[in-house]
Amino acid sequence: MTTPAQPTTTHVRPNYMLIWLYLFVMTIAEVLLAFELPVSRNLKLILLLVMAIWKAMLVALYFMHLKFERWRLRVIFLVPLPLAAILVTAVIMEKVR
Amino acid sequence: MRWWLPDAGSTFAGPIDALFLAILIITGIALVVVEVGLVTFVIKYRARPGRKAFYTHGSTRAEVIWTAIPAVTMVALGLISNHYWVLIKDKKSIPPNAYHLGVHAKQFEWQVTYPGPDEKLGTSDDFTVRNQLHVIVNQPTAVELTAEDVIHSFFVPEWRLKQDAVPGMHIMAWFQPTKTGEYEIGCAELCGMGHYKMRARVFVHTPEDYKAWIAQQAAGGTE
Amino acid sequence: MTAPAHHEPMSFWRKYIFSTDHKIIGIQFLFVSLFFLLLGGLLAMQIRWQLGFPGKPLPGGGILPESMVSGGVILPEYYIQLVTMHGTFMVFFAIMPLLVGVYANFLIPLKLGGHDMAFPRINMWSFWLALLAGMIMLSGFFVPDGAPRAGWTMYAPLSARPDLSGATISQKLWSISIVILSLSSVMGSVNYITTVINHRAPGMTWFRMPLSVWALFITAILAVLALPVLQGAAILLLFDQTIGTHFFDPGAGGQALLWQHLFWFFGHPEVYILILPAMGMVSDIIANGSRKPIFGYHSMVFAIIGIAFLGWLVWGHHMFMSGMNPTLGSTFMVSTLLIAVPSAIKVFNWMGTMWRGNLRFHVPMLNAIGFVSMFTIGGLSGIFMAATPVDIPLHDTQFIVAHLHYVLFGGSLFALFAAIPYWFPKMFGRMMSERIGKVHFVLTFIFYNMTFFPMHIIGMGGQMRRIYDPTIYDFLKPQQPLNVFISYSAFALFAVQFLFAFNFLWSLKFGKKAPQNPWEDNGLEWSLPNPAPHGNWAPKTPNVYRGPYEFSSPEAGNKDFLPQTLKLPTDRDPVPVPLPAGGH
Amino acid sequence: MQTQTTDAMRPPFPAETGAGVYSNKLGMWVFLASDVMFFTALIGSYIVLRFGLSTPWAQPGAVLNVPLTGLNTFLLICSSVSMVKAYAAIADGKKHFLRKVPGKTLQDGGLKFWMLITIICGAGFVGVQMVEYIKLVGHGFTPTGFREGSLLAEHALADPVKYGAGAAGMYGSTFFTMTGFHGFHVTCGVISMLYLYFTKVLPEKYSAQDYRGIEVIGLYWHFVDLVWIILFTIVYLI
Repeated sequence: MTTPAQPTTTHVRPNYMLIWLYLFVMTIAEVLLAFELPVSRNLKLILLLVMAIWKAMLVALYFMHLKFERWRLRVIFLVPLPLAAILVTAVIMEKVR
Repeated sequence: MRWWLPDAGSTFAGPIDALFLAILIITGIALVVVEVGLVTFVIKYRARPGRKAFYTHGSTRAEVIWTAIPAVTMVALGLISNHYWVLIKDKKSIPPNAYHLGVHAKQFEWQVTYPGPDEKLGTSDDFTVRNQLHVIVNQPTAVELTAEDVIHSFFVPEWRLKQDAVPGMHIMAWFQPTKTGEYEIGCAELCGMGHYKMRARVFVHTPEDYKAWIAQQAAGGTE
Repeated sequence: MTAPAHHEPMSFWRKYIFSTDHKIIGIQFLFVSLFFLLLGGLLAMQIRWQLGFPGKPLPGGGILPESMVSGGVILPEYYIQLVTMHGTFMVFFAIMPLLVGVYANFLIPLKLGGHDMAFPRINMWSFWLALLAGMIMLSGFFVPDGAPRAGWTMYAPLSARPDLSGATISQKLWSISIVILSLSSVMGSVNYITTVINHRAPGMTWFRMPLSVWALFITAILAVLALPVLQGAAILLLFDQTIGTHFFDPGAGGQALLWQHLFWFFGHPEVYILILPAMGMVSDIIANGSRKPIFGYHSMVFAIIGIAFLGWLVWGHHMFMSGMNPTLGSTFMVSTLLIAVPSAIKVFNWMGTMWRGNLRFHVPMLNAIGFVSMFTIGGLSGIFMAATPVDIPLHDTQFIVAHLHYVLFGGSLFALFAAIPYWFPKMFGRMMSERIGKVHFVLTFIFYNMTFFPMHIIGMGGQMRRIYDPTIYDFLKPQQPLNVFISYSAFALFAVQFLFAFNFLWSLKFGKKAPQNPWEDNGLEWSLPNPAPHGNWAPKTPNVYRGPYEFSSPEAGNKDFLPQTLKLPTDRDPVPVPLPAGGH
Repeated sequence: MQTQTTDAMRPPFPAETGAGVYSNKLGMWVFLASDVMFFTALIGSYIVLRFGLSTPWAQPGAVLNVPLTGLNTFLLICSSVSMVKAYAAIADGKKHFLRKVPGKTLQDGGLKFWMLITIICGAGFVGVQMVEYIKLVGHGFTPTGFREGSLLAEHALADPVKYGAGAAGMYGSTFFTMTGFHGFHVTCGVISMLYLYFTKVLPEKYSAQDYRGIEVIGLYWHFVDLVWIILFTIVYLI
């Protein structure tokens, strides 16, 4: 392979420990929400899903550096998501007739 | 030898056969255009000494034309098809006066449950007959398809009727026979070793004959 | 290892068996998948014997064990093994590796000016895993209960319950084999995608890539996203079969239709995996044979992308009769009908390419024309089944068998009969016989149509797919003579293929030595000697000055082709862009 | 000019910038996209199957040991952050294990340190998951449902709603398949990282100029973490 050029850090490195703290706190919040807080089941479901997606986004954006990548790379990871959504929605639609 | 769809035996056959014919004509035209074009080009533009091909990268106008024509045709075809599709397969399309039967498929037989003289399913005078489907001519009939073990498919070619019976599901299918006589049910979904012999007879009766048959079964043949 | 040819000679094992050279891997795939193609054909002959002459002893059937034939007559349980394994072998181990395994491997680096794949070692593993999967699948015939018996689509719960299908071991082998094959395909496809994106010669921009590479690239994207779904489904099925989970068991809350959804969500993209590379290669060959630039290159590219995209939205049309929500059925019908549009664009653009060309009828060109005319029939017969009401009598009958064979045999296989002789010189340095090739084409074309066209008619008559004996049905009896006719044609079709096999094997050793550019093509691969050396252009890289279809260009002077690597006085050298390194 | 390299074994591939990243990273991203589809098949089936059931699903925490898994989640999040710290360390050229920094109480961790933490946390995750499986199977929770005569089966008889007795088979099937394949991914990651640790990290093959291996395995590792975040919520908490 070619002698690699100097990696050019074009972005300020995020504070990884802070992200870790977010993830940690949100996990605890999730467990509390699921078991301790008196919220209705549907609200709980939505909140939990939102938090899970939020955490997943944090990992993808900061740990996997998607925030700092170009769109042409982000697209690779985004392509399967609508397909997954199509599959699940269609199969569920099948059930609710 | 038969070269066409089987004889029509239900009200579905009319529109389905007409649609089949329409698609055959559309696709036939397309096929002739393509094949005649290919043969013409093969003869007309074969390589000969001194000839040179015409250098072009394409023509937008031509491409727009042959994109638009299939697109319009397909959308139109989709709209027409959808009307009959809903008519045949949608639960809501089952006529309110439909006569209800239960068909239970298992390896490798069809069990038909009849409502008995009271004409209601789920009562004590129901009885079940193996591999015989008796229905009344010109009477909308709805069958509730269930399966015991694997997926089977209820197929009566003359009625243009096919519907899978899936274990764990209760699927309604309806039809209205237009001709008396004897037909066959075949299983159209591979269901195991005996798939090929999963065959049942269909008898389309006049209302009087059917009543007589029901009475006879209810009297003697009840299981 | 992409050592240039002048380096120390490698042992036979490193060079030809555990090779990491993309060309050798392509050739390995070629031999293995041709073997499976032959095997699948043999199974098909037995199916045709049974359908044409039910109850008559199979000629040569005496060598089969008693569990398969009784007194020479094929048993029903063996018959469904035949249909299952014919489908499985042909789809997963013959056509798919022939198109993707062979030609994606062989053509992508050669046509883009790369020295090898991005990940040569993963490439080697991809081949060996595919072979392993094939061997596991094949071993199904030799286990006590015989081969899998639930059709190549493996509809649950039949496939999940050995007590219902009658095959205990081989059903599990099927699942295991498919899991391994999916892994192999994903590894291969990751490789193809990376190679196409990153390993192009200077000047080989996206819209200078040949359509074959475009098609293979899009195919790889489909494979990378579709195969894992099949893999997941096969794992669920395997668990149902072995450790007693209940995914497809309606008795315990499972869903029988879930398998169909997962399978066809993979399966429909798979259909395009099986046809897109064929379309791409045929485009290259038709442009070459017509000595004309491909008509509407950009719309050809977008048609490929359009087909691939729509391919994700149509899987439900395989399930129209499964009791699905009719509204969902309408949606799937519309998206399915729309696929006719990009397909029509492709067919008309091929014709546009031939229009006012200067047609050379070499064997690849003949087969490519055969592809266009046969694929058209396959595509048009698909419209009957896409229109849901018409699908009702036709679903799961011989009509669908006819349709899929028009696409897979008339389509993919004709494309392969074009592609194999076309790139044969690049692979082996020799030409295949033109004379045998032409005879083979004509006879195949005739017998092929005699075999598969009448299937439409018996399908209209209602003959169900995969039934062992059509003559027991009253409504099928009248058309039995046609079944006999089909069987005779099929035997002839099979026999004709030995011409091809002979031509292929004979030419390996005794074919005419190939000139460097036998087809006078523009592609990068023809700037290399035949066969292409190990490492391709290494250590140099070719410069690309134009697109691949500049035939009969006024700039070409007295010749009618203009190689992509030829620098005209007006051309400027492309600026090579180094690969990014390090972290970002 | 990049073409005039002295490395004769591996000639360069000058090309138009595709994704603008080197091939290993691009390949890993493509593979991850494919893995998304794999988990789609598993998670999608779970959603569909659960949605289609008429009997109630077990309540969260009734069958599964959530505190233990909470610990596991913590381990995986830690390993993810240590992975990214390892990446940051080598990008700065820190190949060492630990180093004193003047004026700070905490020592400065290098690639060797953070990779080791990642491996330990990852292996810890696998270990805890094995303990969890053994305990669950001991209680009577198996891929086929609640084992006859087990403690769990008795509980389920007493309180079929809380324990989702009617859906037990589906619960076992989906739970073990999804978490099992996630665990399999973690195991593969740990093995690959161990391999890299001994062949590349300890011999100090990575530098601030070339740390592609660390970045690529890191992507995989974060993805596995990401999948777990989703799985933890939908399997254990909902």
